[in-house]
Amino acid sequence: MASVSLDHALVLAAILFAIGFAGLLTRRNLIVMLACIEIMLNAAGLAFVAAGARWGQADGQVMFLFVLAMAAAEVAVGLALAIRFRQSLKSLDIDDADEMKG
Amino acid sequence: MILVLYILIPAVAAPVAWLLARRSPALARWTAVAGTAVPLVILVAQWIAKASALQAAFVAKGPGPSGLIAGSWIAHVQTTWIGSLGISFFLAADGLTMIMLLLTFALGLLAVLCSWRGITERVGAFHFMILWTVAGLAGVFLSLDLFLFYFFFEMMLIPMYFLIAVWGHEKRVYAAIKFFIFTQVSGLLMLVAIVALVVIHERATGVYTFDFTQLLGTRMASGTAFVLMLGFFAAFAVKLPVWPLHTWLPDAHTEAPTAGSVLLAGVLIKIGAYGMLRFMVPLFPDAVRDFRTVALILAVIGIIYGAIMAYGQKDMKRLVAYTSVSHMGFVLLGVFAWNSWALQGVILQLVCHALSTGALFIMVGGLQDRIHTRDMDKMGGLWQVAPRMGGTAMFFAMASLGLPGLGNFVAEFLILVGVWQVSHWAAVLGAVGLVFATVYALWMMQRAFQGEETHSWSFADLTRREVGMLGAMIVALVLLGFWPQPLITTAKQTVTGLQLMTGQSTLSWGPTAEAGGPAAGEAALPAADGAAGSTALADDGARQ
Amino acid sequence: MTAMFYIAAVVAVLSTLMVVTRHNLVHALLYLVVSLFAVAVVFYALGAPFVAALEVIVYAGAIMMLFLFAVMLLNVSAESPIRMRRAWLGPAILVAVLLAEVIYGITRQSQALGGVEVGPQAVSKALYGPYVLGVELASMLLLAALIGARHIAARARDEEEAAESMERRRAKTAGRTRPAEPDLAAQQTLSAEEGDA
Amino acid sequence: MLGLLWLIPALPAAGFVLLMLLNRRLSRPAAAWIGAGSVGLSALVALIVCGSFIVSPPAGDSYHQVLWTWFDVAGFAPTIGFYLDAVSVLWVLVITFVGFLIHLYSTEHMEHDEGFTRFFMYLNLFVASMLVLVLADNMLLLYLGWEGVGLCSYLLISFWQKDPQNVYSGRKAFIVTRVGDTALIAGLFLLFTQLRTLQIQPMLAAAQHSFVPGSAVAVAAALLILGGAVGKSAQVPLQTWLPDAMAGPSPVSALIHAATMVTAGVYLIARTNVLFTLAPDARLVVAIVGTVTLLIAGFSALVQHDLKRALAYSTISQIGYMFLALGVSGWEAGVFHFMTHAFFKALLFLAAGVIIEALADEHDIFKMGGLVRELPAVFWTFTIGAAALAALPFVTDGFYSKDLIIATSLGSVDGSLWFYVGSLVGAFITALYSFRLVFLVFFGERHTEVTRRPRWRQLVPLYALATLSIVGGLVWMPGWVSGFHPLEDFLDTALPQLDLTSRYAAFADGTGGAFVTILIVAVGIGIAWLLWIPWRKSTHAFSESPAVRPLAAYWLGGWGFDWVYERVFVRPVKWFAHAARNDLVDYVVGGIAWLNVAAWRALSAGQTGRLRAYVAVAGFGIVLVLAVVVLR
Repeated sequence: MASVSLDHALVLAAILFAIGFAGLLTRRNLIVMLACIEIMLNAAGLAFVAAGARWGQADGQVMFLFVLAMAAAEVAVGLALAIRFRQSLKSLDIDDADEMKG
Repeated sequence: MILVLYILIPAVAAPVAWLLARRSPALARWTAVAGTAVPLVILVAQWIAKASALQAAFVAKGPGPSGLIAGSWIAHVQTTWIGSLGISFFLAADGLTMIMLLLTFALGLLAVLCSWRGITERVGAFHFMILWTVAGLAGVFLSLDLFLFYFFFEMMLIPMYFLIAVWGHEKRVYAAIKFFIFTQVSGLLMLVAIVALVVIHERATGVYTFDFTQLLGTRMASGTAFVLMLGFFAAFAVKLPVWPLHTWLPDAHTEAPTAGSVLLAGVLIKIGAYGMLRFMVPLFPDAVRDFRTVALILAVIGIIYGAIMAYGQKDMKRLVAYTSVSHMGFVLLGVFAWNSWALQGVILQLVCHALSTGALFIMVGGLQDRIHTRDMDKMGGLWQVAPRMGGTAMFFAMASLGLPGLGNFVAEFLILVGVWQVSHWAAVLGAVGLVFATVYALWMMQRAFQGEETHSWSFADLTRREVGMLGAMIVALVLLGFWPQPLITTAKQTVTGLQLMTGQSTLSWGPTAEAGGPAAGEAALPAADGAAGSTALADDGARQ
Repeated sequence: MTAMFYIAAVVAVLSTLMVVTRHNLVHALLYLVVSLFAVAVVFYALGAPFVAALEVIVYAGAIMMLFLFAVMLLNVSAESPIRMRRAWLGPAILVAVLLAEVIYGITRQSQALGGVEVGPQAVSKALYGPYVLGVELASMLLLAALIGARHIAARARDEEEAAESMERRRAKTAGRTRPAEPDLAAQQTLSAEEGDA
Repeated sequence: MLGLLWLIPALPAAGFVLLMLLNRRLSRPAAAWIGAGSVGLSALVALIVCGSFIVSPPAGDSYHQVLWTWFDVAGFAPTIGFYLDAVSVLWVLVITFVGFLIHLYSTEHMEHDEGFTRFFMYLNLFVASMLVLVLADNMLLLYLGWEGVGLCSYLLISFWQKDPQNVYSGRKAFIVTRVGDTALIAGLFLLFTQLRTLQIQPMLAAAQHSFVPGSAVAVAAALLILGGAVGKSAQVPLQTWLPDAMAGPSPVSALIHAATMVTAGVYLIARTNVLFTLAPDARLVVAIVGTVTLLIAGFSALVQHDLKRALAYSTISQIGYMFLALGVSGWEAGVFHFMTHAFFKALLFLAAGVIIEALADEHDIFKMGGLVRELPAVFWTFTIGAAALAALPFVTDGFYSKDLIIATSLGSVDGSLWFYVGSLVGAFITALYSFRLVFLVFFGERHTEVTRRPRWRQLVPLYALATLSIVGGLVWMPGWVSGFHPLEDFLDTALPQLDLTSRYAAFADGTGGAFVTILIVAVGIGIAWLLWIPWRKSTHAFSESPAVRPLAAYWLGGWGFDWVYERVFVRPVKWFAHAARNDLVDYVVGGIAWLNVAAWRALSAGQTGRLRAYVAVAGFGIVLVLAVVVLR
């Protein structure tokens, strides 16, 4: 297998993470924000896998699996919250929720 | 085992009173009376039984500091509590303890009696709190194990907090929290000092122990001793209170219900003085000597500042509270002078201040029950309405300003004589404080009782119950004023023991005792029994 | 393989950009699917076929379905209009700095990958060997998420009822106008009601 | 017989307790019987005890009775015990007898007052305290009596407590005297520390033994005691309370603020004369204080409108004479003047009380006038008192004692021309102002109706005191008149003899000095007659003239002492108490709490409640952490 530089894989992960993070910061729709979090988690998983591939070990992939499980759990709870959010605030705009202001 | 009863009876009476209150409030009140009166009776009986032991000349039993202290105990109980840490359930009583216990139970009884009509809500819980406080106070005065002492020290805080926070006046929650934070923080400093002391002792001897008699004379670097002493001083200075740490007191005393104020002023703040006498000075005599100048300055500031503050108040109860700050300044002066006169004066002052200030709080409380205000601007001319009340208030105002013939004068005079040996200026400024005491006491009388009655108040004069309470206090103060000897005799052994414990050279009469000299005077002390004066005099004569 | 990696990488980056920039929710989610597929290819290119498969099945399959269900359930497709102009400027600078830092950190010491394929068997052995505890934890996490999601979503109905009772009480207190003298009885009823609520 | 000594103070004390306990259950006659009766009994016992003391003096010319040990702490064991010697005999007799007469007078004077019982209660307590003061065998018990009389003075000045002004006057009296007491109590500390006892006789013996004459310790001790005496006896600079003390009922002014309490300072100094003998500097201070006081108060008395205030200033002035006598080692002369002064000043105040009562509470002498025919008995007694005050030669007791002091001020080894001139000027002014009162009150036009005339219970004390004011001085005649001086012989048993050995002694103690005194007094009375009988109008005009008016106002206000004290002491304390009412220290505590609240506000402002802001902050955090980790 022709080798890909680890740097490039990690750079890709970094770019994806950055895009996801940018989305998280700019978008106000709760569901899109959840999606952005998925992107960031996915990028993190990518970094794990790339690192695992560097040493030819399975550990990276195992970590990705855990990330995956966590992402699934997060999405499940997150979407449930989104439903509640929508019900109580009649909106999905995250900026409408600032009742926890200090 | 009698000693345990002093704690147990009020502690057991407390839940009983709470439970009985559901059936009838009167039952709860009578239970509370029993919970304080029964130990009082036992105490007096024990006192009489041990009178000869208390009067006997001080005999040191065994060598070393613990032997010295063993000389003055008339009863003790000791069982292991937490063996691995050297914590024991160690109660002991000497003359000083007896006096403090007498105060505790007598004022506890007064606190119950003075809230007979005033407290109508949650009667059961109220008496629970009072009895629990009394039990905690008894524990504090009986404990000789430092951990046990700290335990009781904290235990009595909580019912006191509730007494203020639940049954208090307008700003009660603020006052209660302030009181709690002040005492708690300073108490924690003391806990740190206690633990450090125990650890240092363990390093030296290999034995963990919280037993005060064994911790006595622990050797340590002077810097360490000074810091540990400050830890103890912080706790006791807040309690007493010493000048810059006093600000919880006016709030707590003012906002507390009458019973709470009586207990606070009568007994709680006395813990500060008791702790200094019993623990702080004997444990760190050298550090205390180094600290003396500062303490005397703080005391003098407290005396004068407290008096001026009292003068400036509108709220009568707050005025009385500030007088405590002023009077406790004398106590601090006396503790740091540490000679027989000052110490006996301190002990007398504890008793007399409890009586005079407690009575003033009862008076103010009674007044508030009648006219629903403590603002002196709304009073004036009340003597015309209630002459008996006016006369009684005049009496206690006079006690407060240290009129000779009442116990307070003997106490303050003895303290100042003792202080004069250490510092002339402190004694003179303390005496100047008495002028300010005159100012505030008379000003209070004028604003509340004298002058023209313009608010058309009309209310009943003192009731029979009040006359009984206040009359007993008047008689006690006059008795102490003309014949304080029983108290002095009771405390004599303790005072001698304390001075021996701290060593004769460390806390001597100080550099300013010119004639007589430290050697002559101090050597005369243990001899006691009136011979001292003539001996010293003879010495003088011989030298001339 | 190298070419595949770079092509997939470009696709992933582009489609992810589309996810973040689309206003239409469904479009964004579809782009997210594309992005996930591309990352799956990247995984394959990195020699992790098992993870690549999982990426497609779990991420693109299950999780994205969840998203789409939610979107349809809530019946929203577009975001509310932007409230703040240039709201993107700050985040963009922040993210650019972040990215620059990370890339600088990555490229300081460059290393090649091993180029060895790690198959499903190896992964499974690792998973149920040294990482078995992690698997158990993950399963518990998923269970907790399941229950939590059910609970949160199901409370929506209680909430509505609570809001109704609140309305009722407000109407009641408004009707009672005795602010001058705080009536003890009134206070007691009030506190009793609070207790009920 | 001497064993009954303790009964003398105990009887009035018992009267006090009885009146206090029974208070409102007593009818007025019953209260009067208890109040006056207890003092009367006490006077009787005093007569028996002192009589037996004088007739058959006990060994050492003193009698010591210890009731019990007050307390005993490490060798400090003051007793509750009484000590009787010539000085205390004199004081006890004056207190009980004058006290009884004034009680008797009060039963009529106060008969319509609502606080009748309370009045006698306080008065009894006062007599008891005063007796304890003069009988105490140790300084601490003396201090007890000392403060006790101070308390009673306060209670009685503010007796009519409905008027805040009266209460103010009472407070002022108590507080100002307490300032002096602070010095006294510091003196006790010093004496005890030095001498290891406060029992007066052993203490004085020890002082004589161990103090070096003129040493700093002796001077300090004497000066501190002087501080107490100055406060109680209303001498410069603590004299300001006495004029205000006239707010009390007239019997109180007579008993406390003329006859007995204010002379406690004289008693104290006479009692501790050993200390002052050892401290010449302190003695000089005493003499200077006395001279300054007698002049200042004399000038103030000259311009007063209020009858009682004028008498109050004259009291201050006369006590100044006593201090002058003590200061020049004329112990016996000072004590003698105390006795005569007690008689005539009590008489003056009681007479003034009758006048004021008769004129429906009118105090202003310019609104009196012409009473000579309305109240003849009062006129005669008042005039006898005024004559004694002015030291009218030969026929009044004041002459004998004042002449003795004037002679001593020059003739004593400590005397000087300054003191002599001062006392002569004082004598002249005294004559002037005492007869000014007589002429203004009893002669000229009548301005106010007489509404009430005294009955026997007021008249008997007046006659008795008038008699004493005439014959009281005969117990010590000057040497050039007769050799009859039993009082001197009696006092010699307790006090050092007069030592008239300066180079002016022959003149001062002889006919020459007496001639000067007589001349000055006669001229003074004569000028007073001129000024306020024939020239009354022009005198009045003169005193209102712009040149004299400010000076008169200055004297009227007591030489501005009050003005200064008000600004230097009273106002700063009041200002501070008011400004710091909420406790300055509490601001520190409150400051800590405020800082916490401020920090909470600042931090909670960051809690926007907006999720994206939190994310952005987290992003910043990541960037910063990475910057540290990566770019290092």
